[in-house]
Amino acid sequence: MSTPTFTPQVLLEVWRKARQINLIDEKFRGLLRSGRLAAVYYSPRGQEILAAAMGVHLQPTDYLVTTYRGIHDQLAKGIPLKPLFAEYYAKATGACKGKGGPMHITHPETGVMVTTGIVGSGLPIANGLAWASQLKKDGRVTLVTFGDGASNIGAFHEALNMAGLWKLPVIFLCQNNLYGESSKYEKCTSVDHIGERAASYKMPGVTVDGNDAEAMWRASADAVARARAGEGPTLIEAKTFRFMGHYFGDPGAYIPKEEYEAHLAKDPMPKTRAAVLASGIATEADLEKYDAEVNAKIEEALQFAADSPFPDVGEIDIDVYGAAA
Amino acid sequence: MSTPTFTPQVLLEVWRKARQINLIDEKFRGLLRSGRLAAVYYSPRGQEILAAAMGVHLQPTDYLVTTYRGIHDQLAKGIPLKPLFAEYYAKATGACKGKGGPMHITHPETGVMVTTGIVGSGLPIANGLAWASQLKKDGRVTLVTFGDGASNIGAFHEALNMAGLWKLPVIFLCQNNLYGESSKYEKCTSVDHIGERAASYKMPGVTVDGNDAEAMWRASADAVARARAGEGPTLIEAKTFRFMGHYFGDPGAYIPKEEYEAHLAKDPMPKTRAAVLASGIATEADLEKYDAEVNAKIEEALQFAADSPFPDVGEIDIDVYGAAA
Amino acid sequence: MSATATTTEAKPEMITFTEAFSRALHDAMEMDPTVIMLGEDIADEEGGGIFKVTKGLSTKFGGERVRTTPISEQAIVGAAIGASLAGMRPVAEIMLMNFITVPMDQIVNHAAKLRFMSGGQTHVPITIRTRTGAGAGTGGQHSDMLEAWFAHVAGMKVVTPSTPADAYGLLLGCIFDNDPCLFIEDQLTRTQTGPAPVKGEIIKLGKAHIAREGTDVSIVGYGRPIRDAMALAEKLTGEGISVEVVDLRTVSPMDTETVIKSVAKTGRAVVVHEAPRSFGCGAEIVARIQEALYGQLKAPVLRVASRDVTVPFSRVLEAEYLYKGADIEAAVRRTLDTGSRK
Amino acid sequence: MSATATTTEAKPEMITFTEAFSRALHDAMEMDPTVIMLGEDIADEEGGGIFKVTKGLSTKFGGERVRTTPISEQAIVGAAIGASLAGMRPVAEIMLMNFITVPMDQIVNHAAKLRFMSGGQTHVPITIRTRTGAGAGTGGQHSDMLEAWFAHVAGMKVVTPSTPADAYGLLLGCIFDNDPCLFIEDQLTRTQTGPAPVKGEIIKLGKAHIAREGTDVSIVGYGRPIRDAMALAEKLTGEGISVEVVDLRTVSPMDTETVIKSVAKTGRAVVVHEAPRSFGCGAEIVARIQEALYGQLKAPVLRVASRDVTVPFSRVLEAEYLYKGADIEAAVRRTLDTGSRK
Ligand SMILES: Cc1ncc(C[n+]2csc(CCOP(=O)(O)OP(=O)(O)O)c2C)c(N)n1
Ligand SMILES: Cc1ncc(C[n+]2csc(CCOP(=O)(O)OP(=O)(O)O)c2C)c(N)n1
Ligand SMILES: [Mg+2]
Ligand SMILES: [Mg+2]
Repeated sequence: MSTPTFTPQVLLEVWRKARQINLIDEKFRGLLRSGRLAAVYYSPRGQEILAAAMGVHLQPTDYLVTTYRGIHDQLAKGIPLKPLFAEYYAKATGACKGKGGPMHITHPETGVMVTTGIVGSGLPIANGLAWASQLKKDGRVTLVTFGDGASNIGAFHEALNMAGLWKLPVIFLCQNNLYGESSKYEKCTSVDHIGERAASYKMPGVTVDGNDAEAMWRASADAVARARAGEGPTLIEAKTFRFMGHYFGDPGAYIPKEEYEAHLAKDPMPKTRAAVLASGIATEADLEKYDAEVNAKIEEALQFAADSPFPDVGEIDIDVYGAAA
Repeated sequence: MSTPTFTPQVLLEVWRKARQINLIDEKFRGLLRSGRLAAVYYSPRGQEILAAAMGVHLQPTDYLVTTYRGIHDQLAKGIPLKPLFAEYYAKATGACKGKGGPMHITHPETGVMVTTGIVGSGLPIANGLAWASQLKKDGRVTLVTFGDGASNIGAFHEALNMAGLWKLPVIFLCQNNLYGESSKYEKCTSVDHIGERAASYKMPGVTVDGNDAEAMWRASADAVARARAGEGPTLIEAKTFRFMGHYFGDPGAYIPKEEYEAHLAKDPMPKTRAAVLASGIATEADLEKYDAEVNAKIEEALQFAADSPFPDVGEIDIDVYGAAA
Repeated sequence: MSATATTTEAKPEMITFTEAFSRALHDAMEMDPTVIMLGEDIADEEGGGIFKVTKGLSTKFGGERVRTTPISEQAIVGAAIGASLAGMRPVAEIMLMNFITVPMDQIVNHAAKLRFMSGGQTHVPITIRTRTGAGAGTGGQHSDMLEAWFAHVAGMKVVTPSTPADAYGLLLGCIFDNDPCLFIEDQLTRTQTGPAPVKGEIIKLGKAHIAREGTDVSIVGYGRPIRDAMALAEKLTGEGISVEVVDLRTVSPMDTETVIKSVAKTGRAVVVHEAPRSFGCGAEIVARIQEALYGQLKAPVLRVASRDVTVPFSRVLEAEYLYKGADIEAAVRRTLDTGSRK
Repeated sequence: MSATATTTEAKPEMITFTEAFSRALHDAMEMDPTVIMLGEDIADEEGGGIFKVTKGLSTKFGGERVRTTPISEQAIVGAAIGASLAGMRPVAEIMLMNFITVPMDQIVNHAAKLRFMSGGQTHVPITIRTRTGAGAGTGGQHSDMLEAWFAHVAGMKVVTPSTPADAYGLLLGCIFDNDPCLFIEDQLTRTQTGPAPVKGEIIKLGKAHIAREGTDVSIVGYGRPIRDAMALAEKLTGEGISVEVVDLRTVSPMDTETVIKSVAKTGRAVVVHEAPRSFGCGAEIVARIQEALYGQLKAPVLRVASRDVTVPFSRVLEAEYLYKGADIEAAVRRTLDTGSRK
């Protein structure tokens, strides 16, 4: 692999993607707290940078398969805010007309193909998208994201084995946030680094600090280049941390205080913001201006979602089956 | 691990177990060919030595979980011939009263707990047997055997991960006969040696020549000792070859002639027989006498099976549910 | 454990479903050292389970007997099966019913069949606790009622309670039964209360329960809809309509005798469940009734169930998806009308 | 491919089920480059599949379009789903139906639901071919008919043929249908023959087929038992009994209209399938008939099915397990007797 340069411009791009995720996540949590939004919600707080650092390498035509905890991946992939928010609001204007909801966001125009609520199930499906690309030679890359807990389910194993054999253009991105619901990594996963599991599938496997924008960006660049070049899949384990409990409302009492605080000290958001400023590519004022722009777009999209109608009751019978071909 | 000595006496013991399997397998194939036996049959031809070299380390109280291709494992574990043969003959005197058949042989008295026809499914069940032993501290070891193809199914992964975490007294014995039905190892399995997959589960993994009685006996000794000592599971990959096609009647046309012949040259049965004679522990005459003894027992058991009645039609409603506790 | 109501001498103690499940597990572990548990997040280190049903158990009975597992449903059910073959009575938790799609092979090809296939040499006394139900806005992959699949599998028992007391007694019934049981906990009613059960009182499986006697029409079902049926029966008394409510408790094997006896008496039946209508358990109940009582029925046996679609996220649509108490009422009235027209 | 009978001008070409499946796959691949296949041992290097249905396809259409997979049913169905989302029409083979317990999550939580959950933005035009059936002495884990599970899942289509021509037309129907289809091939009749289909003639899904017209009683079912029903109908003609045979072809979604029309005409129905009786598809057919035709039936709707037990190994017991042609005859006669007694 050639080693591309992680320029300040790239750093800024990563920051901007991550910051958009971060502001939306904060907004959503506020809405949920105040009861103005009532939806299942799995905060990606802590995992913004890794998603953004991967996202900047992807084309809109590339495919994404993600999970219930996937809003950061979807945003990094470029999903527009209005249909996304309206789906959280269960509205007819939502990406899925309010029928799928937060756990099942789909937006093919930006390559968001599947969001699953079943742990590990995205991986076999990602193989299929990648297989189609391989057959069509369309040069697309499929990214599938999942948690550390998911690396222990059978579907993970079957998918990686098949991808390794078929040299599919797919990237398996394991976001190791050290917890699966309330269970600690070590209690559930019998390997020090999930990246090592790639060896079982003759596949390159890397373990990176997902909180380090540059490291994550490099690992992603390599994996995307490899897939794009037809050289096959990569397993990336991005080490990170989940700051907001499993679901919105989970107080996370099972996480020892010292552990939590040690991770807080490594929070990638302030760290990356500082790096952007240090690089000289943007000033405090620039970043604040960006925040304001994003916040304005968020408000606009929220307004859109709030103003939109609920789906018509008749929708219940639609999309169960299609018309015969 | 202490290194036990592979004495000529041990070699002979392995040979005798293996030879019993071999003679029964030959007999069964003859009966099937002549139509005197009509049953699904998966010959273990080629895999006798590895089963025997493991079997000599096990106690009757230890547990075995095996597959449709499991007659060698069952015999190595010590299952008596009469109920085994009668089950193949679908008779009321069969181990399972004729209700399970060759793919579902069970004989708890000799520790044959489950024989499954579903690829990979035995591994999670083996964990449970081992978990019970761990809880009861009864010192039993659970052996689960499966094929190379089975190492690609999700249940394999889930089971090894759990066993690694819980340090269960279980031995995962993968009998790599280089084919799964008509599919070549390399086409289905994305790793050079399945033994390497143990690294994904913080578990010792070894790859041995399953046709080499001593190597197989040593690997088994280590694994059994480790399990018995409460030190956890082992993955053993025993490299071998399947000489008789997938099922009885499969001509195996997909195996290239040269490949087949290369393996025939390494057939463990003649090799081990020669080693026994070379060791001086037994003479030609001794071995022939043993064969005659085994053959007599086989004939006796076959007669028993042939003479036994078919199950009563009323059996259909029995063993569906038990009496309430 | 925290939801226990304070009791006075006069009023019976009221407990929630959650408390009932917890007590049953606790008492079973106390009664029998072979009762062990496994599932995701179930130990106290992980907060005692996402629904807190197992809270306190690992602390009291030890982490060896109450084990948090990896997210590996095949390994969970497999381990339960294996341990049961070695004499234990494992209770496995599959967090939500949609995740039971993962260990189907273990359940159907193994747990349900090993007794038969071994000719009775082994058996699989496991309980699989799972939870489900639409109405909580969790969408297509977290709400399914799939009991009909398991009812169709010989060797399995399928059980679901409609009151906290039944929850307690039936869960004990499953744990001490010698066959593999699927015990379904309803997600929506988990905080609803009912009179507390008598400690240690096991409800044996396989018997339906006449939850309320009546003479005009039988409502036959199980689980949550039985609660709607009871409310409806109460309401219709005012109009002089006498409704009998038959709670199957054990969905399968079904207690056909009790069902038929009830419908033979009333001459009319409405069958209800939350699962989608088509190919659901209701069809079997209907088929058995008409086979046994052809010519004696005063009306066709009607079914009330949810719609044959994926459970939608939006509450507007989710409500439309779900069977409703009003549907049961309408069916009962239609049944009674048919009868009087004849 | 080898079983094709020699044809003369006069006689219609007769082909086996196996040949019909093969031809359908071949012609679909020829008709549409997006048709691709995957499954265990299916390519020619592996002998073209354990049942030889895919023989020749990888050689003709290339190993890229016809791929042998590892033994990984979750990965197989998942790959089919993913490829279908990207515009392909994958045909996945699950060697035997009992192995479909492994990829249930992919089928039920994903294939069946993605169209609905995405609000129609995506859909999953996959075909899952599988094979099963008792009677071959393969025992408890290789013989199950599980179609009722899938019929109960909204979004799925379940299809099974009763003649080679239907096998061809319906398999094409599945492949070119825009929803996930489960196509069930019967293990026992695979070498039986019937008139060859017209090349390229697709049978659209969702319509039942009146396989034989009659006036006294309707036999309703699908798959292998339809062949028994046809033989029985022929036999009973001699006694002046006129049997109508309704072959659902698409088990679900069911063509209720055609079924009801038939039974409305004959007034009597016998429902038949190979799967165990309880909670099987037959119950749904019965429930719909009695809902629609209460008061018009001349007899109760009877069901013929296999026993509610694990499929036994011993032939003596396996025969006892299986529904029998004689059972259908007995049910038909009982139904007719009831009618005449009234
Ligand atoms: C098959 C399955 N089992 C269990 C669950 C319940 N569940 C939802 S999220 C989750 C934890 C997943 O942990 P991880 O993979 O680390 O992802 P994270 O939530 O940390 O992003 C569990 C157990 C599920 N959705 N699917
Ligand atoms: C889940 C599942 N998928 C497919 C099959 C069909 N099948 C039976 S044996 C077999 C090959 C197994 O190969 P391997 O694991 O190498 O064992 P071997 O037969 O070589 O001993 C297959 C695919 C099955 N029984 N179960
Ligand atoms: Mg995690
Ligand atoms: Mg093999």
